[in-house]
Amino acid sequence: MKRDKILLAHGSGGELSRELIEEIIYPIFDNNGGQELLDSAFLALEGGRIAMTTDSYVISPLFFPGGDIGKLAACGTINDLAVCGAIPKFLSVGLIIEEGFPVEDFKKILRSLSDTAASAGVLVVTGDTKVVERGSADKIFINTTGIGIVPEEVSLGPTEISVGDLIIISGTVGDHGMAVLCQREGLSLGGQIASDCAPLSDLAELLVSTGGVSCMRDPTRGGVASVLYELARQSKMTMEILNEAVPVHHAVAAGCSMLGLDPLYLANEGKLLIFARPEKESEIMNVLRNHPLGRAGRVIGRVTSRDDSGKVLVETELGAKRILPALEGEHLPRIC
Amino acid sequence: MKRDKILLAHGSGGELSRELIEEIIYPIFDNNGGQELLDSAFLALEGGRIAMTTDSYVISPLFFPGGDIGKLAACGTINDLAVCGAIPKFLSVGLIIEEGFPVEDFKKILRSLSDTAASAGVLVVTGDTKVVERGSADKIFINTTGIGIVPEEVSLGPTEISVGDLIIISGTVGDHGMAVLCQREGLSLGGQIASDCAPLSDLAELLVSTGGVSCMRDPTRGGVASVLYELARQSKMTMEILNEAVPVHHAVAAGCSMLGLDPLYLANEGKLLIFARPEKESEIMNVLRNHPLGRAGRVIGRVTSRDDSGKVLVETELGAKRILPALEGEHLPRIC
Amino acid sequence: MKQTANKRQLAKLIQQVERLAPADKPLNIMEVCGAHTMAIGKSGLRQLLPDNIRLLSGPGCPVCVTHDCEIEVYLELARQRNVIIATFGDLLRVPGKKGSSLADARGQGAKVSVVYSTMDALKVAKNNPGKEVVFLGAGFETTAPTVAMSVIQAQEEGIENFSVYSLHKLVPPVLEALLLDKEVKIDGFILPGHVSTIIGVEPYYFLAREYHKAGVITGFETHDILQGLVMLLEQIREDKPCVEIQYRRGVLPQGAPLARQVMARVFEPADAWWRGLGLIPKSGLRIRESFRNYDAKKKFNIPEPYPNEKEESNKNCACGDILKGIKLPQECRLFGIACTPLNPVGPCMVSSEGACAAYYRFTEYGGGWNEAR
Amino acid sequence: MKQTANKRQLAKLIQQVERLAPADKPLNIMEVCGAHTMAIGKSGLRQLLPDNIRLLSGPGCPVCVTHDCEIEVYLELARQRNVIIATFGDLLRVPGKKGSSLADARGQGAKVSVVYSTMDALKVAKNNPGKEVVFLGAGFETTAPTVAMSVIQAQEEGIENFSVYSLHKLVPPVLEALLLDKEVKIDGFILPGHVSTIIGVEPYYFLAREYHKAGVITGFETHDILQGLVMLLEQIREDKPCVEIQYRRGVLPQGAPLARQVMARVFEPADAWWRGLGLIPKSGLRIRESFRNYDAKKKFNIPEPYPNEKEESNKNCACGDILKGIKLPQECRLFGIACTPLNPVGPCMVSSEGACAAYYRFTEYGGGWNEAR
Amino acid sequence: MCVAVPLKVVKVTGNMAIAELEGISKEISIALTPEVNVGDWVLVHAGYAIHRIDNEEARETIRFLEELYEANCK
Amino acid sequence: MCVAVPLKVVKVTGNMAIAELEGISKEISIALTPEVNVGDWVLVHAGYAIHRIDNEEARETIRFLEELYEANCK
Ligand code: SF4
Ligand code: SF4
Ligand SMILES: [Mg+2]
Ligand SMILES: [Mg+2]
Ligand SMILES: [Mg+2]
Ligand SMILES: [Mg+2]
Ligand SMILES: [Mg+2]
Ligand SMILES: [Mg+2]
Ligand SMILES: [Mg+2]
Ligand SMILES: [Mg+2]
Ligand SMILES: [Mg+2]
Ligand SMILES: [Mg+2]
Repeated sequence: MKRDKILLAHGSGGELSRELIEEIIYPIFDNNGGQELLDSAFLALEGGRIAMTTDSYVISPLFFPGGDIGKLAACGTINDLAVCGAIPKFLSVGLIIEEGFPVEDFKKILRSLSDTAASAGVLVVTGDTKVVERGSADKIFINTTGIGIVPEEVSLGPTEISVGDLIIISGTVGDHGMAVLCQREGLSLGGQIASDCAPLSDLAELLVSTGGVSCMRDPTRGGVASVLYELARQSKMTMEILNEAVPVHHAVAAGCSMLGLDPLYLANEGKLLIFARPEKESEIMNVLRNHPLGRAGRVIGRVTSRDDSGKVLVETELGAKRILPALEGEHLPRIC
Repeated sequence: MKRDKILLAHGSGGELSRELIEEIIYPIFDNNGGQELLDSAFLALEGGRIAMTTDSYVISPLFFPGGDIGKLAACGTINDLAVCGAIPKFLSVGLIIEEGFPVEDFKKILRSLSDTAASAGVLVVTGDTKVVERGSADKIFINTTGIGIVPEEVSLGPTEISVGDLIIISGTVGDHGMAVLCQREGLSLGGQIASDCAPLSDLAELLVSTGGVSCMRDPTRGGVASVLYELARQSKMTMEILNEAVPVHHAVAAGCSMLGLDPLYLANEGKLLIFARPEKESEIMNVLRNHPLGRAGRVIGRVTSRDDSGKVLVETELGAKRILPALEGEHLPRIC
Repeated sequence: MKQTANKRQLAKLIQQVERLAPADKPLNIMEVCGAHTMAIGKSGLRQLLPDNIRLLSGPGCPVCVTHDCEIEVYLELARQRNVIIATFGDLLRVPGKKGSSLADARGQGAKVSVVYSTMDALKVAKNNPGKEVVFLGAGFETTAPTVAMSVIQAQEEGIENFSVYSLHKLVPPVLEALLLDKEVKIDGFILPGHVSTIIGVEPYYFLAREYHKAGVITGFETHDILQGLVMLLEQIREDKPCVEIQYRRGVLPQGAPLARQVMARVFEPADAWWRGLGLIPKSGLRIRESFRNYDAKKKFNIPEPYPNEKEESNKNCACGDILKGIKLPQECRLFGIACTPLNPVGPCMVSSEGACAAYYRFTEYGGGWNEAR
Repeated sequence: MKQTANKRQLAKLIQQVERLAPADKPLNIMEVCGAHTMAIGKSGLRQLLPDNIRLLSGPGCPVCVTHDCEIEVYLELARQRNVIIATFGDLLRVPGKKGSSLADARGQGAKVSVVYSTMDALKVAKNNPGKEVVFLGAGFETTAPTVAMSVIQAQEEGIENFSVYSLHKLVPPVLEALLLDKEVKIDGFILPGHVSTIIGVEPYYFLAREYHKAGVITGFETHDILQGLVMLLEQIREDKPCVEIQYRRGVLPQGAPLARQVMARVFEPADAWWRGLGLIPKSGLRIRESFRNYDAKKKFNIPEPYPNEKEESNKNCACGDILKGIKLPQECRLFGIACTPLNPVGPCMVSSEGACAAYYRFTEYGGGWNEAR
Repeated sequence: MCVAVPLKVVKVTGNMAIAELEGISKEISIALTPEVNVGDWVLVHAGYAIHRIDNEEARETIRFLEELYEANCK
Repeated sequence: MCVAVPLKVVKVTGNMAIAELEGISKEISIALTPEVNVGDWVLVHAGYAIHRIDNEEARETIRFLEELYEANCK
């Protein structure tokens, strides 16, 4: 790694994040065999496979239309388990709180975490609370670690992706990212959009049970583009998406044009990006259309060929195909 | 809870921490049945009981004689599993890094975390990295969540404590707290003491296998005094310790007198506080004496009677017995 | 008010372009504006054009052309304990002479506030009375009036801890600088829509009159660009170069006189250094003496014109020739070796849609990915 | 140099105390110093003494006697954006009139730097040139010279953003104030070791001369306290009250003249308000006019003597009478109701070893735990 | 180089205005375009309206596209 | 009320000194006790030496304790 200081960009989910993980973190934790880039750990415990995953939530603002950091902390980890085919069961919660944080907000956040977990049938089973000096943290950080059970027959992941697989998104993209950005950049949403923040385990289980899913992801930080980019590299496939097919709420599109951003790079917190066997298309689309979290689901592309370096192409409104570039650094509003 | 703001003291392991946990956190996560005050979760998964525990590490300074935050993050969670009788197996690591944190330090910390886990036979299986703006976190925070297997026959905990149980400490108290404080307060240790930071799973397993342990704790934040206070309340027992019996390194004692502190309230990161059946005393003391982490182990007191409110008494050099008070707020150096 | 075309309309426009493309010789068309470069990149238009129509990406990303010596100056400012740098996000990752950027400086402790508007920068100043807030005024004629407004507002409201480090650049002078080269191979310009919103048509007249180059002020939708191209190709075919406005909903022939007045009240033209292009006379804006209290260069005593530092930072960067259509990126000695998108040297690599960056990413000369068709 | 006694020696000393204790009447012995109170509490000594020897805990914890109105003043200071409060950790949790402490203020955004020495407070000032660092000068004669030294050093080094909010108190005047009450039931004083290190024996002569009270300057080891008690009981038995020094390794009869000079250069005696005791003439220290630039009260224009605010904050607090041996904690109307260790009203509850706190924690009148024997 | 978005002005207060697109609204300055009224479309760059869009001119592009479409359908 | 600890001075540099106890050392000010030399024991309060301990006086307490012990053993 070239830089000797950690930058914001190292945690932004983009190019430098990958560098940090591949060049620093992975060589140190080299006990994972082939699964180094998977977000969740498959654990062979007696009596079955369980999955374990961890994430810290450091979002600002803490409260946003459609959710708060507590809901997010439950959804994010539950969804990470769900996308690897696990049935989420237990969560731990680690809280780091800046002194002076209002108790009322704290309660609100924990309640929403707890309610969200409960709604997904997940138990919060252990926790930890640290308080740090004012100025030593930004209001509140939450780590959730989840464990889930992986049914015997389930096997999802980038290596399962085949040429011909359809790429399906379970709904409109960028709602969460735009809801948060609007709050941060002083745009007013007028009730048009809210974060899509939701636990996806139920929908994911139904989808997996069709037997037609080869891989799933929840396209959070870095958005659909970053997940596609990462999966293309991991699966060594060329993927193509059709720009017009990607469902974008008109207000999200408007916000993006106001801030100079691209919805494909905005975070989602309640969407599944699904790689599906083409012969199961109608079954999978049926599951989506009949589930409250999948109604706006659409096929947005497909896996077209093998390619050692892996790449993602976008077919534009002109019918041209262009590369979908990786996000480098932070995804900031631009004036030019 | 009386205050409407979270204070430092809410995370200090003392009276206000208890208030926060009992009055705010527990009522929200009310799915734990009787184990609300246990630090680790026992999970009935198919095929056996596994334990899960989580802790965030926010220590300053990050590097101190005898260890660093990485070693601490491994030891702390491993030890929390070990004291509940579990064999630690897997760790997740959640990192929150302040931008600008030196990569070299980051590597050092992760290596030490990894090496420590490996030395205890524990695999780090999943992780997450977030970077926050400068000033939004204090250098680096680490969450580790651990899961372990609990052997069928093992049952440890405050409710297992009986009248007559011996109270045993596995070595000198306050080494970690003093090593860190000296660094913070500009005292120079002259190589006299180092943090005792160590994974205790091996020692704990040996102790548990004697069949004579009713409860164990690793007396970290708040020290031996706080753990005793908490266990007395949870077990509804009166406990007595003999002040002179508590092993204290002479340099720790000196540091305490220089800073106006009491070693019983200083943190340990490599000590077990053991409640043991008196008939197993010699077997347990044998295990301690033959283990590198237990050589200075001593019986420091015993459980004397049932008492609904629970209390801890200290027998002083005068032969008087006084109450061991709970820590209120932070344990700060005093001038008066 | 946003206007999008349907596929048939677009296909029709492409047909028109194909029809107008000369069969005999290749044409070099420069899109001056970075926003055009972005729009062209996103639409995939470049691949659909006839082979003998080459779109060159111009020096039209105002942050990419910020000279690396000036970057070192503001990085130095950023390191001062009492200073908060306020900046548009665009400038955050642009590296200076020594390879580090504002993002790096922030990582090392500098206070950097990313704003979306100068109004936010003024708020930062009001909220930090003990600090000096320096706004990095980067941008062309579109942005300069908004920065000028903030200086006027700071003066009116008596905000004394606010100043502007002017990095502003002007479009017509850089076009002229490119054209001065005898070897230049540009046939026409897709002229910047929003710069022209402010300056109107008159400043471009020299293109046709003095250099016999075609020019069309163009909007940013794909159909705008295609229509602009059609208009350019017609000018070229008929050999009647002039300045036309395709983007009539966004540009008046007279531009925006009030915005120009505001800009002229605060700024005056000055020679300016461009990354990869060197010193170009009267191609920048400096703050007038009457607003000297708001001029960071004066407030912090930054010597002008930085003797010894103003020589071209890397003589090997071929950006100048690339922008003139004389060279291709892979003909630069640094391309892909000392100069890559993560560690760019010249503006053509700094801009993620710059010619060098695009070649690096999308051609066999770069990272190994072939541009897709 | 630290001296500890063995069990036999301690047992022997206790026997001597028992032998000297009068059979007929109870004796009230006040340990003035909070450090004595702490040492007695930790040793469990109180329970081993004969029933008719009662140890009263005096007003000897300098932070506990800080008047709640003054706490409100420095909390107000702490809330000012430009102010950093530097303080000994002891003061952090002491609540003001409205129940909130510096720790609370810090939680609400105040900048509070906990220091172990005034030298550290000066460092904070040097490291924060843009801020005003106000050191809370709490403490008796032991601490005041160290604070005076920091003021002198600040002047010598030209540190202008440092000032002291003097809350300093003097021991002899408060003893006299207690003794002025006709009903007072104190027979002798275990006098403070380290205050006496500075002031020596002379300032205590009035105890014996004017009030016929015994007094022994005592060290802080358990055997010191026992020996001091023995000496006191001998004075009382022989009815020859005087001021003796038990703690000869720590106290010279003449005290520390240089430290007194330093203190007198910076401070002068002034009337002072004591929590639970009210206004006591000449019982505090204020910064002299010649150091007015370092006096936070002048720098921040804090009106003195705070008219309307200086009345006793809670008339129902019985601390005064408790300290005089006239009342027991449980006789206070607020005890255990409006006044508890987590939300203390008077100094006897603020101090964790104060009489009210001890009764609350360790007797049936408080939290329900019986004191163990 | 200069991103500017067409927004519709829904409120004017002195030099400031609220402008929106698809229900998303934003406070902008109209100090550079004081002629702007509620109902107008403006081009907004870096928080400032820099141009009041003339409806006639805007319709021009639409007309052009429509013509293209018809040409195509023929 | 005022915690002070006996420390042994191991180094003197102008107004400052290093003092230690059981190998733990600390920088202190001796501005209030300029008479202090290396080897002396001092009482340290809030970072300042406030008293140089006279060895004779210190031995006094030890003697007293020893006498107590002997009295007890008899
Ligand atoms: S590759 Fe880099 S150095 Fe070469 S011309 Fe392009 S930007 Fe300049
Ligand atoms: S109980 Fe509280 S109010 Fe009553 S005397 Fe004691 S300190 Fe004062
Ligand atoms: Mg995860
Ligand atoms: Mg996640
Ligand atoms: Mg995920
Ligand atoms: Mg914990
Ligand atoms: Mg903050
Ligand atoms: Mg734990
Ligand atoms: Mg722990
Ligand atoms: Mg523990
Ligand atoms: Mg993660
Ligand atoms: Mg910091």
